[in-house]
Amino acid sequence: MHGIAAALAIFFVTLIGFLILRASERHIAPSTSTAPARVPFTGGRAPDTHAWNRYHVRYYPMTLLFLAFDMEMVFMYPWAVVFVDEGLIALIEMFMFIVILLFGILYTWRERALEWA
Amino acid sequence: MNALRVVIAVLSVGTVSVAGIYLAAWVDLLVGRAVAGLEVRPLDALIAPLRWGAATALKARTTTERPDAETWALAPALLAALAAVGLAAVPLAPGLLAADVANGIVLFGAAMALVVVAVFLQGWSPNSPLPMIGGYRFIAEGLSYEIPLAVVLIAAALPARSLAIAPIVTSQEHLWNIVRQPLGLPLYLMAGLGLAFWGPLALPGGQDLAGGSSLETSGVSRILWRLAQLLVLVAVAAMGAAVFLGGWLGPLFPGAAWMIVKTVILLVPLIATRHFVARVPTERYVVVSWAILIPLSLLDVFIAGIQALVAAR
Amino acid sequence: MGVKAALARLAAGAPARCFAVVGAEADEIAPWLRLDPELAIVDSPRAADVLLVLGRLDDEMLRAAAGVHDAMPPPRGVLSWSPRGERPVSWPPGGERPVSWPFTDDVRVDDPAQIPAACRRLRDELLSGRRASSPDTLPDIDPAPWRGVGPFGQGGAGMTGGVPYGRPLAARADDRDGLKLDQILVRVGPYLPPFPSGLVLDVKIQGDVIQEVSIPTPAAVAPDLMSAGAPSLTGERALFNAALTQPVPVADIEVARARHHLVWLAEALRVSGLEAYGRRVLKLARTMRPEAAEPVDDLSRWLRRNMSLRWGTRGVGMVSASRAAALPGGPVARAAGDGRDARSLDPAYGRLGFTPVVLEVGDALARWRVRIDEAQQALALAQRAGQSLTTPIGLVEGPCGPIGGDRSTSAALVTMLPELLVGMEWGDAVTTVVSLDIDMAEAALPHDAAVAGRAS
Amino acid sequence: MILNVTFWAFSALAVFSGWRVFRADSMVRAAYWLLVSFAAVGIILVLLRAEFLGLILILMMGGEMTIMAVFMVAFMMNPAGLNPMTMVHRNSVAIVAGVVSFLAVAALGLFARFPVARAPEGVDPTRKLGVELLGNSMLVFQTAGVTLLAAMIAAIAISSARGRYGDADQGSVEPDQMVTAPAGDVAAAAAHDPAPVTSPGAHQ
Repeated sequence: MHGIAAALAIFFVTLIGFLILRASERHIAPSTSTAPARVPFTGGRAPDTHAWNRYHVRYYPMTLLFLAFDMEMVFMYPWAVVFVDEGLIALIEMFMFIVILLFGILYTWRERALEWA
Repeated sequence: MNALRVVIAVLSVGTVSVAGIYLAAWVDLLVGRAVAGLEVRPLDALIAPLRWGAATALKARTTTERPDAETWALAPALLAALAAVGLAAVPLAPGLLAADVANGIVLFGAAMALVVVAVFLQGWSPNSPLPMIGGYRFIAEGLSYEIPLAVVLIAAALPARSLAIAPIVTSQEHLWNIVRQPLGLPLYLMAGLGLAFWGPLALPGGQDLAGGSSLETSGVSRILWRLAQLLVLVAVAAMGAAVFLGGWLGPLFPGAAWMIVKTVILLVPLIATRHFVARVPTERYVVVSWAILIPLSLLDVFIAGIQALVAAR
Repeated sequence: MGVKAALARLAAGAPARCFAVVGAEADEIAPWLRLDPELAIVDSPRAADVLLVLGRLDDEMLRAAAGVHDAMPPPRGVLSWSPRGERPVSWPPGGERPVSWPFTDDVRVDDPAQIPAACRRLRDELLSGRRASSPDTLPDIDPAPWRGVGPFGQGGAGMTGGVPYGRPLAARADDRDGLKLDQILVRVGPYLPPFPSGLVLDVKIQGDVIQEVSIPTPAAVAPDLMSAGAPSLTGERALFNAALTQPVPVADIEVARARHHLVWLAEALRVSGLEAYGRRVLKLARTMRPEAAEPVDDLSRWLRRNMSLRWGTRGVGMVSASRAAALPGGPVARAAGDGRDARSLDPAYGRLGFTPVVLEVGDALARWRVRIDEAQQALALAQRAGQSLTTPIGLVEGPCGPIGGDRSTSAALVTMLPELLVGMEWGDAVTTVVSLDIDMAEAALPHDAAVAGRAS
Repeated sequence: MILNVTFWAFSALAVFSGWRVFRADSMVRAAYWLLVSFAAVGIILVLLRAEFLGLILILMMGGEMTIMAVFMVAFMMNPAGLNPMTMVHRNSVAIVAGVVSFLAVAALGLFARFPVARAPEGVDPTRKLGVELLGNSMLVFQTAGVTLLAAMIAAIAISSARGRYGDADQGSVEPDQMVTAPAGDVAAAAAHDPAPVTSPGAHQ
């Protein structure tokens, strides 16, 4: 349990340490904010609209593929632990599982759904 | 007693992080100067990162018209914190492990999966078009490298029969994973470059976006972002040294010395890629990652599996 | 205070970070700034200490430069250099503020060789607080009134209406994959680093794919520069233009061509992420001699072997044969199988056994290859040429295309951009624009100006 | 003691961030508040000695919530809440449903008799999970593979705008079928280029 406690402590100490460092800058260089200084930079001219709009995620088929593969990874972790003990059956079983999923990639690739431009 | 261990863990990871970041910045300067045909001055390069930091710290923080100020502030801190957790999962020597968990590669994987969140927030928060494109690019990149990264680490766990890092290191006593799983390290380093959005995989912050995700960032935040990025690189190199290069194993010298040497051996080429390999196009990287790298990483698992079964007989 | 002073002392050893705004008549200086170890030319004004204003700018460009300046975080400063020590003309009547020169406390440099040192000095003064940060040049007014407007005082009403925080939200537009999502207008330039300085594009994107490109003010530089007198032709431009009317040593012309291509290569490498190697190439461009062409041959070999560069440029930005035929000529057309080269018409080149470098493919990779091969060929020609002179035939093959024809290649390339870039991912679009090597000064220069330059 | 404090702290964080999901104007914030909630639950799982489950929850949700964020930004008007908006609709129904389900879950928590089964020391839950997957649950495991494949193919078939014989909006018709199709369809199919197009930059 102390392992996870250490991981949490390291996470929060680094997080808070960085936030404090960032807050410290007001003592070195106070930030100023005027209207022309706030204009987002694209080469010197002011933008037309906000950038935050309905952003067209062109790679959405790939994200769906990822969701399936993320699940696959979850199964692989416990499988890896018992692999050597279980022997050949574990190898065959995971081989089947992965080959089934590889068909998914093959199909996606053939449908050219990984490209977007 | 436990509290003391936690404090020691925090302090040691902090020390290693600072040293690693400094080393990474130094190596980057040296390689860059050598490639540029400038005189390599190692001592000047030692102080140059500090000079850059001082000059940057003296600049005010700029903001944009309607940024998400909180997530903008959070992004570098989150990236650094995740990288530190990733580094904490790596044992320096037998028993010398900050975050000693039974599922070490899952902890590392979880920390590294959240890196996507930090980089996306850095690009999204300023409400500015070019950083936003950079942030979205990193999601495409992140979803593509995440699976090979996890799968090659799983392959390394097979002969160790454990998801903890220390058994993975000791399982390499007779043969390092770099030899018995030859696909593992190259795939891991490619994924690691993506994780650190460095060099050829510096897609969110590429020059084609004029700096991309950190284009609008100035002052101390800019330094923090750079530090966090270098820390990710250090964590990647350290984990690679433990999992593929036999970690602390080695003759004569103490384990920690071997671990440091091996980490540096991986860190230097990782950093040098920035000066030798051009940035790859996002879309083609995604296609190659899914159509080639992921199948290769699954092949790596089978090679590792067969090898582990043969060795167990 | 002590911390600030200590930081300033430490920072004094760092290179001065500059954002460069390059106008007309600065092409002798601007490319070489990256070679100076005292300077670091940065991509974003948010990372810059000093705004470098080089050459002559017209009203539109000056207004954009003011926008870039205001985006820089304080402490910031301006360093300006202009040929003949003059300053650009006034704001147009529609401008926000009628000032002739927006930078009230800039440091002016007359000798371009002094720029790096002056930059460092300015930066040190700024960071140590000995010099006040340069004030905003544009008025502190929201882009549109929004405070207190709308039911929640955010400037908006409904889900997408109004101008929340001063700007509207984007509108939807059709897309080729049937998803009708928002189309964002990105106003590229004139000073967005990967693009040539002065190139102004209105790019409409959905996601990272470009849907529409338009050029808001074609040849924005020309009118005011013309009113202030025709720009003089400096450096290589003067040399190539001189060859229109008088014999010029072939060796000089060819070395200038090789140098131009290597300078372009340095920038293209930088945009590809290989900044350090780009600097090496830039140094080579400055120091190369026709008698010692081995470094250029080594470079060519290294480039051919670099798979990552090939991967990023192959199949990107295809210029079809018909499009190439519509161009006046130049390396872009030759990379697409169009063999026109003004040098083929010159008997002096005929005697040297000149044949143009032509590739059939037409993608960015072919353009890279044509330029590198031409640089090698130019050095070989320069070595063989000895004292031989060009024949003035009224048409000179400049590094970007023929000079002295009806219109410049760069202008033709700019007008080609809107069709060429549509449908590309952002990174590929940038690769394409870089690979075209558009010389905005040449594009903005009306053909008459080239003639005027010839006459002077 | 510290264990208890940590447990309650992360429980509170999980509830608080769950509440923030519905108070956030920005879709990105809403998605990542949900991620914080999941991460807090993951830590609680780890505290309950389900280390693998807890960590894997965080690992998966990092990617998944990001995907959710980008889809929400893509499809919601005003995705960053620049104009004020609310994630809550039909308040009265929502309040009733919320109160009822809270009471139900609270009652379950208070009155159900939970089995007392302390995890025995020295047992690695990850290993047990692996044995289970390769033993009794093998069929479930393999069925999951087939289900995932079906999900992948269905997702791509429904969502992708491209096909192997050209773009979907142009029919993506297989060349063989174009020949054997009825006369009317042949004319329609012949109107577009059946050859696969590598990139739109190549349509000149």
